[in-house]
Amino acid sequence: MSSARGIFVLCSEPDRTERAVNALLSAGLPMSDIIVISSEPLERYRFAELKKVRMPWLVVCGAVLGGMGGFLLTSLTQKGLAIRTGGMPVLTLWTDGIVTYELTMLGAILTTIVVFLVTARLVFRNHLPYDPQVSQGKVMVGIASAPDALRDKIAEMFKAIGEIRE
Amino acid sequence: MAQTAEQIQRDLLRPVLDPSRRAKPVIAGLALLVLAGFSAWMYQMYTGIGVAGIRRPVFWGFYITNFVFWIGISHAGTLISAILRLSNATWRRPITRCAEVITVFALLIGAMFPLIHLGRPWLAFWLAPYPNQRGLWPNYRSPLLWDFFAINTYLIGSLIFLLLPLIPDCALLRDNVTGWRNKLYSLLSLGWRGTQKQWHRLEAAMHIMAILIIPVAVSVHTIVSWDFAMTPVPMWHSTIFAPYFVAGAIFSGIAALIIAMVFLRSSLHLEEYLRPECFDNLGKLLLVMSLLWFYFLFAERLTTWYGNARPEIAVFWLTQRGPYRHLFWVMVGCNFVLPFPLLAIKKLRTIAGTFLASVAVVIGMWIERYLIIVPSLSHKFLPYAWGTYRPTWVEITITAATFCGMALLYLLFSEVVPVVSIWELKAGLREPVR
Amino acid sequence: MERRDFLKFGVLTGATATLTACEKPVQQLVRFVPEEDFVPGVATWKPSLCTLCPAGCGVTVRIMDGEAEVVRNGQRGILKMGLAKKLEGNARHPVNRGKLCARGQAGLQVTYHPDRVSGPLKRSSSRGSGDFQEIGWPEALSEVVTKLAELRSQQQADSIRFVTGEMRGHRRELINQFLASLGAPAAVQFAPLDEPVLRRANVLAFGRAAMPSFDLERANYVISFGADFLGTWNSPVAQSIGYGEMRRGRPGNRGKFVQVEQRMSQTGANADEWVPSSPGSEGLLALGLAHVIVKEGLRSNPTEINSSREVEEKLKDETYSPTQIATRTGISANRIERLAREMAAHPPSIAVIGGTPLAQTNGLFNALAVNLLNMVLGSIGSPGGMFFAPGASTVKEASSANQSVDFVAQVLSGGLENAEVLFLDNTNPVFAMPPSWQVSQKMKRTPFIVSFGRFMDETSVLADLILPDHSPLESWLDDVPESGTSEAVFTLAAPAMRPLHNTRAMPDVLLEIAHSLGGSVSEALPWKTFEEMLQASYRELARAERCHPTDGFEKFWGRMLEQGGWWDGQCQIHSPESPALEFQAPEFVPPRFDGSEQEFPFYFQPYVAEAFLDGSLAHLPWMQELPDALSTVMWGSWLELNPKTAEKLQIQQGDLIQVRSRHGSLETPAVLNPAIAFDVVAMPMGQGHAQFGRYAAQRGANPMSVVAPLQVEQVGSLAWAATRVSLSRTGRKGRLSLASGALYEQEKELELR
Amino acid sequence: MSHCWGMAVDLDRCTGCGACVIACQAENNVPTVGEEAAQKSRTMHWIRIERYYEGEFPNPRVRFRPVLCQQCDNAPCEPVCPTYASYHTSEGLNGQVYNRCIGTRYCANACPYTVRTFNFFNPVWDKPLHLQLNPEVSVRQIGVMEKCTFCIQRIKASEIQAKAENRALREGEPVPACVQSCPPKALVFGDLNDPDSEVSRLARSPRGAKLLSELGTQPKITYLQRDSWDGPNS
Repeated sequence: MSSARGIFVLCSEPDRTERAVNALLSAGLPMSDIIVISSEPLERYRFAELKKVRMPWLVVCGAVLGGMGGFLLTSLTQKGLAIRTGGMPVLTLWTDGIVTYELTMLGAILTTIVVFLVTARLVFRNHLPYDPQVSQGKVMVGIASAPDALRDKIAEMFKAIGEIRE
Repeated sequence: MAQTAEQIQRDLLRPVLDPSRRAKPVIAGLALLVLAGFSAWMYQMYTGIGVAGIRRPVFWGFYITNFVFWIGISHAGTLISAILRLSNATWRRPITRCAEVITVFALLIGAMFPLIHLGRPWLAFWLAPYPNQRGLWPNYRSPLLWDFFAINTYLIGSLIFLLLPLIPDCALLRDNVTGWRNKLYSLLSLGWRGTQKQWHRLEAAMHIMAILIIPVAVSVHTIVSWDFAMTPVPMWHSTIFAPYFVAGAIFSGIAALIIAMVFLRSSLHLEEYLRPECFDNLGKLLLVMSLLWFYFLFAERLTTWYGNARPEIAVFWLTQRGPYRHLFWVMVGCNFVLPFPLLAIKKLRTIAGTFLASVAVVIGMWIERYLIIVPSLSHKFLPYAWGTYRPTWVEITITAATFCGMALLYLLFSEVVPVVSIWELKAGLREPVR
Repeated sequence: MERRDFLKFGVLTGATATLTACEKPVQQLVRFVPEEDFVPGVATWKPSLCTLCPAGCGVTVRIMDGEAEVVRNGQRGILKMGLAKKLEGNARHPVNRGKLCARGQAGLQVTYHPDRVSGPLKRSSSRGSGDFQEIGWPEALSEVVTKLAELRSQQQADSIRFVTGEMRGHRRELINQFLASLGAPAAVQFAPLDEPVLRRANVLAFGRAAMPSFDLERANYVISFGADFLGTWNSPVAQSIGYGEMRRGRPGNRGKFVQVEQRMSQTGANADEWVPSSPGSEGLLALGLAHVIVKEGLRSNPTEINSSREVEEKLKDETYSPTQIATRTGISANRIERLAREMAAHPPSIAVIGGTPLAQTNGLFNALAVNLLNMVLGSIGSPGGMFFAPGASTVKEASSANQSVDFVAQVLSGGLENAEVLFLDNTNPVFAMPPSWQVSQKMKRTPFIVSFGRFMDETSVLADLILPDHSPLESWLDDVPESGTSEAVFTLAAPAMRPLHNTRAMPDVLLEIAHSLGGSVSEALPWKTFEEMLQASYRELARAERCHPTDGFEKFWGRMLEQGGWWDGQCQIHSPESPALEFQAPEFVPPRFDGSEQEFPFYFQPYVAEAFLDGSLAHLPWMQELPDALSTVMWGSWLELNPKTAEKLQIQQGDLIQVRSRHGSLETPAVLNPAIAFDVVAMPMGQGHAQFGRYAAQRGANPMSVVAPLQVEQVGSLAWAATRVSLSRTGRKGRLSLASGALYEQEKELELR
Repeated sequence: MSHCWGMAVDLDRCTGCGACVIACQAENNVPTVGEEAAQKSRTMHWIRIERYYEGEFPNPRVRFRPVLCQQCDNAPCEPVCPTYASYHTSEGLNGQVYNRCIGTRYCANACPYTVRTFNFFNPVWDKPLHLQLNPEVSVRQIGVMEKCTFCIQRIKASEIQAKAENRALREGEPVPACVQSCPPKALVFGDLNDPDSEVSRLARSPRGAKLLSELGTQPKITYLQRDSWDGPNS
């Protein structure tokens, strides 16, 4: 299984991180394969520019689902019970609208968290290497898996940048 | 901005890694008072709701006042934090988390009160829509049902809004502790690594949450106001109530936030982080809300006075010149007369100044809720059925206990996780100064 | 096998079986064999009679089965029995025609009251201490018999005293026969609600000692001098029914109602015009009205009497002219003239008097003046006027006049102290008499007191022996209503339910005593039970011309029990058979008041409380919690005063006030009443019981404790409205439970602005 | 034809005597609460007689007004109940299902007539006063709201009786306890769907008015105003 091993370098400052990334790019690796692990968001760097996510659209879908659920819950149960109160009709759309609204928002919120957890690969196991030094401010750069040949080449380049983690 | 990332991390992790010994007796004291409140509640459950001071026609008293008050306080956090996040205000970074925590705890406390006030609290689950044998569903026409949905949505949303940015900091803690605490923080960090993708998703999710939580927060206090505005009770049945309540909620929320920050600042030695600028900015916000509150109050009072409709005017004069006049003028003093100069004059808008104003506002807003609920109920349409209300020790104990409970939860929270977001501060270091 | 027998078997095997499963069988009670048949869950209605006030309304009792803890043969156990659930008016009864007042309906709670005396008691320590021990009926009765036999053998039967409350029907008959057979003096009635002054006035005016009835249905004009005839006075239900018809029963013709009083009563609250004449001047006002009518020749058909001419001359005298009277009554001459013209112009009109004006020292004058006004108005015995109920003369009237006067006389003349044996039935003079007459102290000197009280009240607590009576619902009852109906009525009722406690009906006890005494006493009272006596007596009635039992007595008796009595269904409004033709216009007597105006600036007016009457209903929780009609107070007593007066004295609603007269003082919270004269304070009777069950004891204050022992002139009864008092603040707040949140509907918020 | 139960209260007949209050208390197992609770205005009466003064001595006037549940068509108490404990019956009454009530007391706040009462504690009848309880009306427990039902048990009993006898309900049947007891016949009860019933006739009276009609609650109780006297033919 050696072919699946990844290689990372522990950089102590942002400039080195950039160098490490550049090294990987120069080795012909696509940006999407390069992993940067840091204890803070590194937004200003080129490697941070990821392609757009579809999160908002999924959230809208979740909202629509939640809203539909809310409307169905209120309208169907109201019709099923068919009890009139306060001289109002059995189906009170005005008040159902409020519950529908809240459930729309709930749908959106829950979708957001679910989409986040899934796309950020949280909760579900991932086997990325990790070094507690990251929380001391260091940045890990590398790839999750590389063929042995490529790995050696990368290791060579990483030596100048910092400690290597495999 | 003299700090470095290391410094930030060291300062902010200290309260968690090495909690102050002085906090222990405070925690014990607060816990004792919370226990007293809990006992009072149990006593009320056992003996009956009659041990509270409510009576005909004032069927709602301290408990619903507290409910509205705490739900109002809960608007501190999430709403402010969301607005500041969306507007990308840099000074938000040290205060977002302490604000969001207030939301969650205040909501939890606030949501307890409808249960406390029920005649038969053991049946409270009948509010929830769940399939059952008899085919009975709750009545969606009832504003209490709207409350149920709104508060639950808001609670879930705020909890997520608080916990999302907490994940990287939990990961940070995970790397700094050992033993059971390591396991705890590992669990809380959900396997966070800190890849650029995770960071990106987190920011995206926070952005979406910030957008979502604002309309939810607005709807929550709108619906709380509709608990009152939907009923034909003099001075309740008013269209101004929804914005009035929302504005009041944000008003009291900011005040609560300032108070919390002052305590955090001194007890956790966060002088470097919760800097006077934060208080100055929040002070300005509080000033705006104070003016807005006064505007709503005036609009409400003027309309009632000018309209001169019999039932409303009776309640109007009851609060203006009747037995509630003292409370009324204390409220105006606390919410406007005192805060206005403190917050408007730049020299006075210091930490001490904003703190003083905030304490006044919190007191004033509690009174405001009391004055909205009790006088209206005590003077409904038929004068023969007019009545009074006087709280009993049970209500007072429970009320006091919730304030202690808030402090206790806050204190415990600040000992479990960094109450200022470390990664956001760090990110702020790299932010170009605008 | 019959149902009953089957049940008997069930009882033997199933007794307490249900309890054995419980963890803690607190008290394993025996289950008795049911004494009657009933269909479970189905209500039956049985007629009965309301005995709570003298009106004598017919009642129906809703009976449903239930399980009650009862005492049978000295043993406590559970009995499935028919239980009274609700009291309603008997729809066929001519007095109340299906209606019943609040008090009557609360009569249910007399039976179920938790503090009823549940069996015979014997005093176990010093008199008045309230320590009693339970004894059995045989011992208790033998004690009485021994005592009576001893007195008889010593020829001291005349030292036996029998004091009763409002007595009705054959209970009174039996008591009187019992006393007569012993050779003892006749029973003395002490009923504070009775109006001896009015009875005396009616004797003088009409030759009748009865309470009057009023044909309000057909009246067009009613003027009432202090009579709370819609609340507590005379026959309130019958009068309320008539009042409703007078107001709205005749399309296009709404009668006018004027009330003359100083403190607005519940009745006065309904008046079209409220006339606050000064205390004690009511009779003068009546004469003033009569003066105008006679002088201006406004009479349409006055009641004819022989002395008409002299009366007329006298009335025309200038002393009764409106201008003269205005100064004494505080009512302007114009108003007096207008009222007189109105009432003369709108016949039939009635004048009513009762309550406070009769409790002034010049009460007899007031009553006679109002009677004269009625004569002038021509309202005697005519439709829409006043009349005497046909039944009034049959049983009751003969001996009922001046009974409570007799009691006062007894007290003052030392009659009580001389008594060897004192029987007490359904009366509480210790509570209802001013303390300065020392009823309690005098009674304490009586060697042997027997009370038939159902409750331990201030009088019964002094007894040596308590032989508790059944509750009315458990008893045979009969009555002839004295007023409130134009028909001849005999109300009769069998027990609506079986007794709950180890009590015995007072008439049965008397009969048993009589039989034990034997000899002439036993012979005079040949009946085994009260029921037998009633049957025997009504057999006589059935033979009487009016009743015509065509199908035999048994059927007649059955019909009577089924419908709750007998009535002839004929309206009989006619003039008294023997009007006092030589009636003279009364001479004005000014009222006297106890205490000087300087030291005691306020007239003190106790009044009959709607909920408690004279205090005999204060033990009923429903009555305690019924908000008073005007003050809306519950569970307490209070003093009413005008807000202006209160302001002057710096008294606020609920302040504890000390009320002081020359004879005593009391403390009670103040209640503001905009409908009371500035110089009058009023207080309800009925609270302030030292003893009377858990709901009444130690609650509020008794106005009698400050009332001066003045007597109504020429009558001798207590003039309870003739006391002057002073008020002072105690600086404390009183316990006051008000039902109302505001005095005015259009609140004075305008003033606030 | 379905029924629509209604009431007329003739204030010109009402004398404020309180018979209706006790009749209701006896019929509907309404508990007494005792002095301490009464002081806190926690009495449970389903019907009260409001007393209002007008003017001052020497020209005071008093108006009585029996107030009970107005059985509104547009009842503010109904929609605010989250559990359908207060709802609208098919005969137009404002029903109250005690078992479904969780005690939010929202309905009592919403009721502009303040006629709803709340069981702050479990009701107590000192033994043997409990024997007076009407077995046809449930005893309410702690924490639930209650109010006038127009004596629904009497209405049902009459309807069942009429059905058993295969006939329509007669005029004057059913009759709630308060109406039954009222000595001056100020309270009249009947079917508003029957235009010839006495209550319908009274409801059309020019003296008739609804309590707080400006709120649009459409009560089923008509108050006939007290008249004034200005001659024999007024």
